[in-house]
Amino acid sequence: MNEIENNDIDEFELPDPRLGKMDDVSEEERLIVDIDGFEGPLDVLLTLSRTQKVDLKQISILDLVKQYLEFVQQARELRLELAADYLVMAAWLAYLKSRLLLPEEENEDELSAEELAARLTYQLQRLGAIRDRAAELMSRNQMGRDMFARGAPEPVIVTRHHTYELSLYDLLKAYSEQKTRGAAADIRIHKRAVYTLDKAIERLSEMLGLAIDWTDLEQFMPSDIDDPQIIRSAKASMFTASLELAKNGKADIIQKQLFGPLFIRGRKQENAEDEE
Amino acid sequence: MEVHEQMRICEALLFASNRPLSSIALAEQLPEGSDADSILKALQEKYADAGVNLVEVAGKWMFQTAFDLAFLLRKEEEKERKLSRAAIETLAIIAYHQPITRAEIEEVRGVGVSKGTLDVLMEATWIKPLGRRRTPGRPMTYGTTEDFLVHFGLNSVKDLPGLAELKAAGFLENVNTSRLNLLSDDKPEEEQPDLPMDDDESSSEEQVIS
Amino acid sequence: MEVHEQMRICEALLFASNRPLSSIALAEQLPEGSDADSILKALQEKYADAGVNLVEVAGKWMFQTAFDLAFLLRKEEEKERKLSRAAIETLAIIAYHQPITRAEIEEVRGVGVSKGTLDVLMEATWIKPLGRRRTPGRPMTYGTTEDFLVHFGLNSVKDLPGLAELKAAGFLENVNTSRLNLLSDDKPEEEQPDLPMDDDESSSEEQVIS
Repeated sequence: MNEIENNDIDEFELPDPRLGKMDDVSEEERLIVDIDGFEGPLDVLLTLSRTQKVDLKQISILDLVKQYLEFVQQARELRLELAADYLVMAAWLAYLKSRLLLPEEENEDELSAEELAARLTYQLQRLGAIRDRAAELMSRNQMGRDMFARGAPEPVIVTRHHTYELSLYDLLKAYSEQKTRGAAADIRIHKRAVYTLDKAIERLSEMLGLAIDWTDLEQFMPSDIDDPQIIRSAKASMFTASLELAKNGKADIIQKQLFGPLFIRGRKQENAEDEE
Repeated sequence: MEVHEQMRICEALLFASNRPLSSIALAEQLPEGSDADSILKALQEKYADAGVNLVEVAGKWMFQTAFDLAFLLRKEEEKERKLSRAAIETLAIIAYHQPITRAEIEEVRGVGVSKGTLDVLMEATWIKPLGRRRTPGRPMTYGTTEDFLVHFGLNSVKDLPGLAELKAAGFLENVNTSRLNLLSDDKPEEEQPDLPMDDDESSSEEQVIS
Repeated sequence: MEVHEQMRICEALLFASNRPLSSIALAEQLPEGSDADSILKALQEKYADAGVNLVEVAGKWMFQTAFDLAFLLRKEEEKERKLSRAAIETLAIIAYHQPITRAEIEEVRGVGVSKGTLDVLMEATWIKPLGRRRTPGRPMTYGTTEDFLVHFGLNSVKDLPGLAELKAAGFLENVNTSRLNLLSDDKPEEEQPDLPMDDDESSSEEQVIS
């Protein structure tokens, strides 16, 4: 009958979810279904036990289970969205109820129905106790409500002086290390063995005056050196010198084939003068 | 230095601060050999009947207005913090159980703790993280702050109302979160397998000192 | 209401207020017919000898730390700090080469010297500007202070061990000291050709005296 009535209620006209009245229980036993106001299934159970004025120490778990299941049933009838944990609790309580009603089976690995009930009772009592303490705490004198601290505290002005810890040893060590590093960084670049361009030009100019015809550049290479590094350097310098002389109009260069020998010949003095 | 002058120094320092000061900190400002505690007692007596009182709170000392004059001042600043029921309950659980993890708070309340709840309490500077539990997952633990003690006029968390009764009833024993719901059939003796909790006592001690 | 109670009220209001209060504002909180001014005078007298005084500022009243105790609220804190490696090295170079310009320090170190490094050494009162070099750009020269000597227990910067002594003491491992160009005593003349330095000797002397 309840069911029919409730279904007739237009959901949108529900002024308040507190409509779920249990008409078959007395006024003080009536649980107001206010799912929003509850803080989870334990809270519902605790509230139920308190509205029923059940002493949790002697709580009749079966009564509590029955009421919780009714509460959940009602909430569903009102089509209130019940969070999953309410339903899990309902399932667990239904299981507990059946365990309590059925003769206990001997099972070493499982908690007995009594132990399960005791565990639930413990949790409810613990929550109830902490809730009482919370109320007590909030009823204490509170700063900013019942007592006030200095409104205009005078701040302590802290002036920080920095002292630096450094020993003479640290100082000398730093200096020495710096010096060591400085010495290591003092790189001496060894004079590289080179046959300078100036030298090459000088040599080439001199020798070109002696050679009248085309002459292989190789012929002008200094013969008094045997350091391969200097030979390489001399080759490069002699080649550059030949280019330099050709550029200045003092020599002609000819190469007949790719990678072939370079032939060089001094220009006639008159030619040079003509050009001027 | 005579006692009167030492009292003046403590008076000035305590008046200038809106936070409690430890007798050790005060002693530092007094001449060597001064008995800061007796000076503070004398000062407390001097102000016992005044509009401001010297109170011992959070293990330290501070001046605050007399309780009976609160009605005058409430008009001045009407900004009482309105905490949700969830926040108040969570605060109480943290205060009595600290250090406690979020999962344990949820276990006691039988419902999830929204992040906002801890945030509100943290913003009010009433709770603070106390470090991570040395258990798998290394969950963060929470505890109350000095501000919490000052706000509620407590000298230490040991002075929380009804603490002894809760302890005697076994309600402050380690909260078991090893099972996710009541359906688990763990034997009770197996309920606390892996929680080498930081010692409750020592953490209370810490708070008093800090 | 007796005077004592009225005094308590004013006391609490003034204590908790975050700004000075006028006698009119205080009178509003007192029973009708109360003489706020005389209450304030009585309160002022009560606190005349205390660590805090009731003072009238711009026609309003407030509690204030007694003038003779104001020093309590000014704390000097000594904070120990560590010098950076760059700072230690710079200090050592200045000590050995003073007077020396920043550019010269950079040359010796082979890396730039930030102004912050010199500032830190200046703040530590270990170095000071010694005046400007009479060269283009007139760069500032730096040298060590008396505090520096006191800190390191030296009579004079000349007491700093020379290179040979550093080597003998094992500071300069694997370094050919003859190649180091640092100390005045073994500094080859031509290495500082273009630095018309203020006379090294005289500045050290000055430092001992100053």
